[in-house]
Amino acid sequence: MALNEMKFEFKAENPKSINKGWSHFGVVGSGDMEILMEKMDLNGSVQVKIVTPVTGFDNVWGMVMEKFIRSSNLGDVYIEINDNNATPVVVSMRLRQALADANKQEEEVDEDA
Amino acid sequence: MEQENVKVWDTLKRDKEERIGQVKNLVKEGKVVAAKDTVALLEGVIKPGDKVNLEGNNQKQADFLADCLCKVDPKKIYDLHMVQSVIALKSHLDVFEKGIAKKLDYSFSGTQAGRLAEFVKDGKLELGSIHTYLELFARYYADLVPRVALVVAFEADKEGNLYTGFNTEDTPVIVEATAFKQGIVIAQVNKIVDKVTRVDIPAGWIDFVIESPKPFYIEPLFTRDPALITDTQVLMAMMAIKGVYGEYGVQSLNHGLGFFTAAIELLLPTYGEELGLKGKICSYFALNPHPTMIPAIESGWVKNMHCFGGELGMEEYVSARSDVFFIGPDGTLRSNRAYSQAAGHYAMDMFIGGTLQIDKYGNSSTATANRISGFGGAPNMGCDAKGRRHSSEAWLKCGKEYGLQEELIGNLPRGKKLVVQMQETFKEKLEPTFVEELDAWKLQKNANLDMPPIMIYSDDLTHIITEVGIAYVHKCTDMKEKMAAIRAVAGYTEIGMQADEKETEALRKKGIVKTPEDLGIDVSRANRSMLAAKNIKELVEWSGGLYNPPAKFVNW
Amino acid sequence: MEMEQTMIGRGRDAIDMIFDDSSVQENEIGNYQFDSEIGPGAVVGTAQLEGQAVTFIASDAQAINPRFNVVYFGIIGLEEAYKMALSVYHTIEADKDKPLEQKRAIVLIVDTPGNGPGKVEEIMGMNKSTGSYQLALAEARKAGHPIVAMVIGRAISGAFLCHGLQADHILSLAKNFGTMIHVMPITSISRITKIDIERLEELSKGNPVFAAGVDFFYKLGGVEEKVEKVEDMRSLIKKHIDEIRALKVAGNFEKLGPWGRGTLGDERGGRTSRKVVMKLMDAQYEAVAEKYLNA
Amino acid sequence: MLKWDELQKANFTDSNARARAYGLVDKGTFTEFVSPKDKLSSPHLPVLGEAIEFDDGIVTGVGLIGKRPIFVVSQEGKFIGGAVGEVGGAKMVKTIKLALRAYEDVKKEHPDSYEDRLPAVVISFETGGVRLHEANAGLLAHAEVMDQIQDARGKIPVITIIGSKVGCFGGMGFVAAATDVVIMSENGRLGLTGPEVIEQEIGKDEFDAGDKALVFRTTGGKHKYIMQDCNFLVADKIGAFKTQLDEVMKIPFNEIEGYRRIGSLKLVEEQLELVKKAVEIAPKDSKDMWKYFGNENPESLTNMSYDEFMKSVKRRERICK
Repeated sequence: MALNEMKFEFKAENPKSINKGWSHFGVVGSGDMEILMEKMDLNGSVQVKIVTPVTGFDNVWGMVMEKFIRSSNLGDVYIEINDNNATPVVVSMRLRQALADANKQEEEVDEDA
Repeated sequence: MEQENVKVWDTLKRDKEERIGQVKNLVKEGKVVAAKDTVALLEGVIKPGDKVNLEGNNQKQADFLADCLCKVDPKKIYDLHMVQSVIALKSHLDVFEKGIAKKLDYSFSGTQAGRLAEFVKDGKLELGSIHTYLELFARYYADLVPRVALVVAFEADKEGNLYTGFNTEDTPVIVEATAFKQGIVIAQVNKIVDKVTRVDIPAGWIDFVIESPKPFYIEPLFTRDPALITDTQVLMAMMAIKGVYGEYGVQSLNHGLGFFTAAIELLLPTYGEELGLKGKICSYFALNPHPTMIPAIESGWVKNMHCFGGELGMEEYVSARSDVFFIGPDGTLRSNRAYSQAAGHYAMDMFIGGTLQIDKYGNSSTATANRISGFGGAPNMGCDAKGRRHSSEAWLKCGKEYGLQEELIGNLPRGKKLVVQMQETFKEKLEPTFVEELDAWKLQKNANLDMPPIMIYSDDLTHIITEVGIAYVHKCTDMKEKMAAIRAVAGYTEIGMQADEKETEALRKKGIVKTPEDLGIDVSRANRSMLAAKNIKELVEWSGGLYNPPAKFVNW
Repeated sequence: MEMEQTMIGRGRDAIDMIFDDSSVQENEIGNYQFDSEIGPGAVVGTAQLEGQAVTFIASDAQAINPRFNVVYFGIIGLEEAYKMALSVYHTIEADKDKPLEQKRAIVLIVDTPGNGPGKVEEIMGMNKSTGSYQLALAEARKAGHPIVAMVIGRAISGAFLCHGLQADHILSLAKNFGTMIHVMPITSISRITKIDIERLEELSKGNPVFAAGVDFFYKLGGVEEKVEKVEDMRSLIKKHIDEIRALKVAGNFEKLGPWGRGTLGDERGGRTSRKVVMKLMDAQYEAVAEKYLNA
Repeated sequence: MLKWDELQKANFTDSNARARAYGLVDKGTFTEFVSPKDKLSSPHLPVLGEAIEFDDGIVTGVGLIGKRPIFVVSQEGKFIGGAVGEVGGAKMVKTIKLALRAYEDVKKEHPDSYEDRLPAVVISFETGGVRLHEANAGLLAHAEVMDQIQDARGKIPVITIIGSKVGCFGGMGFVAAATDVVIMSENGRLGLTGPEVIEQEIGKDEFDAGDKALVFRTTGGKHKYIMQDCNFLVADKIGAFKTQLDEVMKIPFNEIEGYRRIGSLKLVEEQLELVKKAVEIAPKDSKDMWKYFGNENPESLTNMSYDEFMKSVKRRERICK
């Protein structure tokens, strides 16, 4: 009954971290999720922790995350996700949006709400 | 020579006269029977074993007559064979539970689909066939002629002229079949008036009219609140507009009901306009008056829209747009399901809609294991019209691309209707859309059907749109290639995970599979801000206050 | 544990059991006389407890309100809640010039299943009426009146919020009296969370935050003391009034009321996250306060 | 998240709690307390298999309007319907407490000009009240919030904002009613009992919860505005709420009590008069009240645009002013 917790680690070819020290995106609505990205020295790799009530899709999570990290060349980031039944397409979309937010320039951040 | 051998050729007529004779005392004036005498009327004119049509579809319902039919004495009236478009109301199945009816031929069931399956399983109901609307209507003129039809209208006069107006829907096709085969037609109406707004059904075809205690029920089935459209649906709508509508120049079409097509409708004045497609696509529709069409209509996209039925709240708006809709001299819409279905089948270049499941071969179904929901009209639209002989740009282009054309007819040019299914690879609660085997097979076993109910067969299907991409499956030259194309857009479902990267690459090169990137769509733009209206209130504003949304959609 | 005779539906009996013999003056508080027609589901007035005047507020489970048909079996309706609020304000008024030592106590006798759930109630704003009662109690508490809530039967969700949870201290008859303190019975929680009742009951042993019952509220600090015998209600209420008064005279208001119960919940190990959150917020405020105070 | 200028133009209903919190105060001034980075999610949800959120569905923090520190609570309806549990409840309680602390600090640091810098509390409600998964803790937190609101009386203004899909119901309906100023949009709803429960109690014929028009007539912003249960009605934009907040901040503090509907003997007496009216009129529908308060054609009010409505609506006359 308890929540399902997954951990992954991936390393992209030319890893690059995010601009902000940390960044948060999304709401854990039904069929949705939130993403917290934290800049962290992880030898170029990305560590991911996912907490979700959903079971039986761990391999799909792994594939979606790997594809995202490799295609975005993300590295040295710790990602935590709280999920509530997001479909793979929503997961991919939210990851892209979260990354765009996390890569805004710091001066932009001050301006930013 | 011998008197006794003279064949009687008007037994039906005599039988009708005899039945009507039995209820003469119930008729007050003209053809009017009081609501309180309805059960007595039904007991007088219906005989055991009759084929009875109870009007109702996914919009209007002869609900009062349905309730009254449940109240007849099952000792007097039993074994009825119900022939009707939908099983929508509780009463539609109560007549079986009470032993009044025995057999059913129908087309579509919504909320009662689960109970219907139970009834079939428990032997409470003998299921004839599940039809498409057009098929069922056709059988009213062949082997399923109703002996008694219980229909519904807005107004009647005392002589029996009916005004069915905005929600004409199935009434003409039912009444014509019944009345001209010496059957009996009873109409419940909201109001008996001195002069009907317009004669939709002439008095001569009607035997009795009853003013029902409450106006008949109408379900606003085609209203989609734009507030519930998701970003993913916007993305897929953009893909559809660019990769299918624009690609083929689709001018005449039908939209299924659902949020995908609602998103498309709301993107026409924004994204469609931006792509310069106005005038080049979406000029002619066979479609119910969807409220989400208002922005496109107001922006001048639509030349012509013929409606299967009405949609609650759209009455005033439709009346005020007679250049677009089919409006009578009285100023109100006349819908007609049979004609609209015919238009949908023969005159439309494309059908596009959502579905529940698609199997690895490309067959799709909305059936679940324990619900007999039937078909409605979608398969009439969602199939290639083999009798079609007129041509159009979109139809010809699709035929030209058809990978099996030569195999089937040699070197002749022939068009093909675009039949498009749209669905995310996973639905809510992570139910996969793409499956090894459709639940329709389970339903076939559970309900003991002759065959699994398929909404759209793979040989009619031309395009599948998911968030991953569009599969132009009609371009495939064999089933093997088609299955690969399906896998390529099936995402992380079990089916999709069997996709081979190289194979998918090859399909992309051939233009059989196109991703959003291949289509040149900027995915980051795919969000709700693209919608021409973001909620119901904005639809009201687009309509200049002419659209009056039903109470259940008024969230202000 | 043997089942004692329940006090559910016996608000008026409780009044007789708790207060000095023939001291009960219904519908009178200070110089104010209530219109006995208004809010028949609420019983308010003045009584003596060991010779001291107190205001009592209870529900009459037998009463119905002829004007508002949602009021029966102790439900608090529009009129009832405003009547309860009035009784508090008139209590404050009656003692407004008296020192803390002499502010009369308010005793809430709690047995109510809910707030009026009706159409007219919503049109008129039922949330205002019970909200007004809560504000009145909070005001009286802060003005120095000792407020004790005595749960004798049902203390359910929103009704307990307005009639009970604004008290300084809450006492409750133990669970063998059939006392009910909850937001929702466990059957409903099971239906909503789709978790078996057995599993929920198992889980509630380790975590008191969701299950129904006096003991769980006790663990969370929501009930200060459990009362094992009906006869003890009178003396324990008196004891708590005295304790509360002493704390107030000493200026220790923060140990009382909802805030005090928050601390108690942490001490009893039932609500431990609350403190963690608040401590962190203090630190985070301190880090930026300068910027906001001198903008 | 969108930039602040874009947030001002965004629909309040479509925005999430964090965007609202940022947008309700001056540009670039919001500092979040116990943000997602702190990962203080509910410890009670995981055992019940319910998804968690780092902020437990409530965004709290401080921003500025002019020189005034504005302590913000913003509830997220998309996360378990905005229901309040132990962590979220503690965040609400502590936010008001911090505002009171800031009040003392401001008075100390600016003894002569503290009124220009008077803190305020703004609560954007989107909740049905207690979170059932941690119902007992949630209920106790509700009582604490109410207690803090009474503490704020006479010191700093507490302002309610309701313009969300979920609205404000259950125990939080009491809390909103108990604040000083209520600002709503026509998309907001405020009440105690949700429509489904009323339907269950009095029957579908009397109250059909699926009839949203009826639901909104009964508890929606327009109705509450007519009844004077909401002080200001604004358009469904974050910027519209912000502009109204700016205006409220200009109200001299000694006049704030005049905006209340409950919280004193006089106000309760006024409300009891209103209840007597209800008995007299016996409204079958909110429209009966609208008509009673002088709206000749109550039907027409529902579909009116915001501007039209504000021009033509007649409201209940307040007795206390």
